[in-house]
Amino acid sequence: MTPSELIIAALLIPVFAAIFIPLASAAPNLREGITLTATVLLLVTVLQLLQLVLNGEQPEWTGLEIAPGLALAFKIEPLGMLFALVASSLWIVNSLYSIGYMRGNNEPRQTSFYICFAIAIASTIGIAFAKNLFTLFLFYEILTLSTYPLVTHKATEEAINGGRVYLLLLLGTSMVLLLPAIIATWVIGGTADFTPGGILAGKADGLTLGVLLAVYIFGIGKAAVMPFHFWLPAAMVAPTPVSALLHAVAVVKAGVFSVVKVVVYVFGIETLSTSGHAGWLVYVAGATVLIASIVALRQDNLKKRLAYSTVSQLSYVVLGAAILTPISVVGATLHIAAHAVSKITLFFAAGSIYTASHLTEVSQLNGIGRRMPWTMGAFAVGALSMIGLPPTAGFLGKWYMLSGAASTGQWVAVGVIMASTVLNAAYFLPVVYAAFWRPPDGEAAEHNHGEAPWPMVAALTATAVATVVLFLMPGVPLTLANMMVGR
Amino acid sequence: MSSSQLPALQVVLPLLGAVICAFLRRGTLAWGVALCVTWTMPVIALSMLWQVLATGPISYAMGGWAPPWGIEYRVDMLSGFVLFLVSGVAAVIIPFARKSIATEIDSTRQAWFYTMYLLSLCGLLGITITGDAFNVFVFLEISSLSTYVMIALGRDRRALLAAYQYLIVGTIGATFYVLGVGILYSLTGSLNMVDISSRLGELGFQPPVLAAVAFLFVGISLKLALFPLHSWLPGAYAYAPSFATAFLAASATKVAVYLLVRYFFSVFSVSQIFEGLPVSEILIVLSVAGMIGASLVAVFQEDVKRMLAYSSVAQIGYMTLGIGLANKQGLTGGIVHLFNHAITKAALFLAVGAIVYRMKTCKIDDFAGLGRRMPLTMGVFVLAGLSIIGTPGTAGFVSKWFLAVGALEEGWWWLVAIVMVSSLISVVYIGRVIEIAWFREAKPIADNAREPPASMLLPMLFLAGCVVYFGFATSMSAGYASKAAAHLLGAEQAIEVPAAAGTKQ
Amino acid sequence: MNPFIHELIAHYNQWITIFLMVSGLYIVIAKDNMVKKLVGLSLFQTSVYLLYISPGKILGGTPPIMDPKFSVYSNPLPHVLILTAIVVGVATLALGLALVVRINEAYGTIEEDEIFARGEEE
Amino acid sequence: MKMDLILRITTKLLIPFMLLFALYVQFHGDYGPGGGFQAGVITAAMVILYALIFGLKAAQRVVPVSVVQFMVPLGVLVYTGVGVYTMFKGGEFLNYNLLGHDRVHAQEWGILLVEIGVYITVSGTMTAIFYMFAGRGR
Repeated sequence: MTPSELIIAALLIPVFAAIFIPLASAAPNLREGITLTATVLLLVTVLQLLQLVLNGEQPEWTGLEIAPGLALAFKIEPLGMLFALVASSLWIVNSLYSIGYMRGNNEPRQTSFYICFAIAIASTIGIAFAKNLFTLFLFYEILTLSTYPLVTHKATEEAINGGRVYLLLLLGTSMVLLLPAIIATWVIGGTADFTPGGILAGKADGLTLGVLLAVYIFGIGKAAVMPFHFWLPAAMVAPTPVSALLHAVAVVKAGVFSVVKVVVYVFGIETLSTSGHAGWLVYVAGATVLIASIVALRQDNLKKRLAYSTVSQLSYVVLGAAILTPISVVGATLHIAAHAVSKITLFFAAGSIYTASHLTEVSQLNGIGRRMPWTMGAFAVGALSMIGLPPTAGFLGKWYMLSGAASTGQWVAVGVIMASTVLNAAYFLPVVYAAFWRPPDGEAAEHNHGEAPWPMVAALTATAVATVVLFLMPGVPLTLANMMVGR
Repeated sequence: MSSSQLPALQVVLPLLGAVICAFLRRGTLAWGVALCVTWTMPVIALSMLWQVLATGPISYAMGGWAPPWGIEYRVDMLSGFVLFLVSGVAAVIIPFARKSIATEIDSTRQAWFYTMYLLSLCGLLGITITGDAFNVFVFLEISSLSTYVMIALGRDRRALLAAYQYLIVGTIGATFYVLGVGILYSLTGSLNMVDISSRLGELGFQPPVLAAVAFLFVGISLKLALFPLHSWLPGAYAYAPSFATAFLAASATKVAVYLLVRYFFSVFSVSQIFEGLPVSEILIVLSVAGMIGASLVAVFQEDVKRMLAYSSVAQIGYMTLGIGLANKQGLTGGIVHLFNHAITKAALFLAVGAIVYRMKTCKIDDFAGLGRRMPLTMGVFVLAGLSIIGTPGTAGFVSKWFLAVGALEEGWWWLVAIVMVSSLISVVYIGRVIEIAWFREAKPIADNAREPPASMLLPMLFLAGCVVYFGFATSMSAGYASKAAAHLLGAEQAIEVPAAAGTKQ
Repeated sequence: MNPFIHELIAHYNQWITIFLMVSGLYIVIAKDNMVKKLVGLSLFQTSVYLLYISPGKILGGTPPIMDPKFSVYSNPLPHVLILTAIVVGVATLALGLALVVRINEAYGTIEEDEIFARGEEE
Repeated sequence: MKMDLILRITTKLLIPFMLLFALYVQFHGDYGPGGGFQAGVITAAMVILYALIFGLKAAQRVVPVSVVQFMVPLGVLVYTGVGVYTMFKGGEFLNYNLLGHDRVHAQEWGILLVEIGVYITVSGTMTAIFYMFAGRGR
């Protein structure tokens, strides 16, 4: 297949899956078979594209034109490639896990669940491969809309309210802030195509750049920079595979990916660092990192604690971009991949605990590690990665960010990263400790459950292994990240 | 008859069809006539549009009396576009009418309804095609009178009240329009729009022109339901038969918007309207008030038709905003929104019509559980709703894009923010329906709800397809609209360059 | 004579027009009775007929039938236009009255305020 | 009812003249003031007068509702028919010049035909409006 056909294939495989899944709604095995086939096909396609990108090519495909110079167009650059790679490989694992979870909990409306999931993946690929701001925005909105039914999947009052917050906040920020920012970029820069070095480089004065940057950062609500973070905890009412998808693969990563992409290709690192009006971003991101970590400390609900941890980890990526040195941007990029695999492990573990024992609170987990050693082992690996300790992937991103900040003397950023590491340890390690070394409570001890269904355990083990492997062999992500900043 | 007769046929055929329907007693037969006539309309409109693109404006002298003395039918870029829009939407939705009308109107009155529908179509196409200012009034009244009857045919007794109120307001509007035309006539001695325009150019600015502009502006604004003058619209849309609502929402206000554009840009000139007078400011303020105010009111409606009616008032604000911006991008946005909103609202009202067909109600609370009982119908509703919101990938986004670019070109970033806030409010009211339709338990009233028959489903699906298609393939909608906008603005600037220099600042 | 007063008297036809127009509109807005509203509406329309017709008469002109004996003719076009407008007005009035009759049957009253007061209870 | 005697006799005397006057106005419309609209209204007034004096039922025996309902579109059909005929002859809609051999006669024919259409519609509509209002329960 030619490169452009590969791009189309990568977009259409999940779409076709979404079309065929309802046809097979009467036969669950066939339905899940379609999902899994699609995941494998997608990964193969993405890997072929990866081959091309690593060879230095940038495959392109241009579709219909909306306005003169504004088209539905795709172009794969290294950052997008990395994001697509992460998303497509984790989709396989997540699908496997979903099958176990949905069957294990006898969830209703499984067909529409898989349909929306496939559409969400298609739009994630669309975001990753977008050539211009319009295409990015299009798939960004489709992602919001296709995940809304997933958040409200349980159709309880709480789920509907959570969905409402989710939809209004994400659509609201994107419409009121992001879209005007895109239009302003188009009017000022004359193009919406991502340009190495920045669309706005040399076209606007410092203050305009600073204001526009703010509109972008807060407009990309998916990046969950405070104060627009509270959709994330609200969305925790969703089934766990959805939380895993939202918090590790698709939605939040689409947010930070867009932030990095905007900083690198719309403003340009060089332009922003000399503009003199971008320094505030370090403080906003740093504040988000610290506040979210402190809030996470106080959460007893395991998924809520993970959600706030995500808010804080996402702002690492924003912080990495805000430090505005090539090496810190590399760190931010690596952290996208690292956080994806480790956070998905953590959510998988949470879901697996829920499926096996129906426990949701941290305080109930005493001694559970003995009954679910695989699950809690994976959880421990994920937690280490969140804290940023070797030998896990989380260490890499932090290391690059730290060196970027230190090399330019941004001691605030250095301090934030240090402090948050301590906080991360403070809210993750007690969970691990309690699970393995505390004796089970009287009530929980009577529950004689073992591990969750095997697809779930297999999935979370795989991601835990990946977390370690990524630390040992960061070749591909590192190459891609370096290619992006041109090192 | 050769192809040169097309402009007359565009108006005469619906009139003839209406006469035939009036002789008929059976609703189905009348529907057949209406179907034949309506399906010829877009063919005629399209072939004229083609001719306009190839050889320039078409002029047709009624009765053989040469313009400017006789009545001239004139098809140019803009009127060709609107003709195609109105006739095209009518052609798409007419198959829906048979079953819907059969359940909503007594069998003795169905043929009467189709008579009125065809008369209304005749009037609307007539307003668009004629180049004679007084002839516009006649067609305006033909379409309005038949519309009042269509609304009054609704089942609910409040339909009568709505029709009466529309009659009062509509007549005042039409009379204001005639007043304006009368003043123009006594100033220039001509009723032909092209002729008036050139004579006004020679006259220069005189105080009576101001009066004419004011009367025409208010009169047409009443017809297009510009924000504070919109009071007739919600009742009329809510209680008219579903098919009539879909037809009116897609055509009547759009034709009025066309008329406003025609007067501001063709009869008067940009310099007279937008530089000499504060029309631009008034239009923008009213549009913005409508976009925000009517959207907020829509949020609190209990009846879906009424909610969509208020949403229409808000959406009309987008169109008038485009006119008020009066630069190329903005005007393109206004004109393309004319097109996009017509197909979007038609799809929405058809979906609601299908639900009324099955459920006999359109209260929001009764929508509970319909998402699973009527997935295709509600799917159309969601898709068209997204276009109202202006999500990328739907037609509504395209028009919003052009409007925002137009506003930014003037440096009015706050206007962009208001446009976006207004679409955010539409998320609330569209989302409310969707949430209830999917996540609430169905009521007993919905026990028999299932997908409507194919004759109702296909038009809806086709329109929904259009909503997505025109969200991506914009060369036809936006491309054409921008040509028309350039034509409207360009033609004026050629005339008024010296005058503009004096009035500016 | 004072030129201002002269102006006032010279345009007496327009004063009549304006008077009729304003009183018609006033009735439409101020009255609750639906038939009275229609009367006001007709009055309002009539004022426009006057606006068209009065400038059509040219002093000393004759009916516009070609004859070698005359050279000044009144303008026939306003009459044609207003004939059309009158027809339209009659049609509107008829339709409006028909609606009022049906409203009376449906609600038992033709007072708008009474109907709206009842509408709130529904 | 006895009081009606004078009215009845007068009405009976008046009606033929009203019809005659309507026809005069109709056909004189080509040369002087008058035409289909006025004639139609006079004819309708005749029917209405008859109905007022002799009762609605009697009037509807003479001019049945179905006839009235038929007349309304018939007149419009005559009008559009003339227009369409001229289009078939190759001219514009309602170009009377094509209706006869020389232009003067052609114009006269055109006006006459259209006026007849107007007469039918207007008399029909006016009567229909009266029937509609008069037929309603009190």
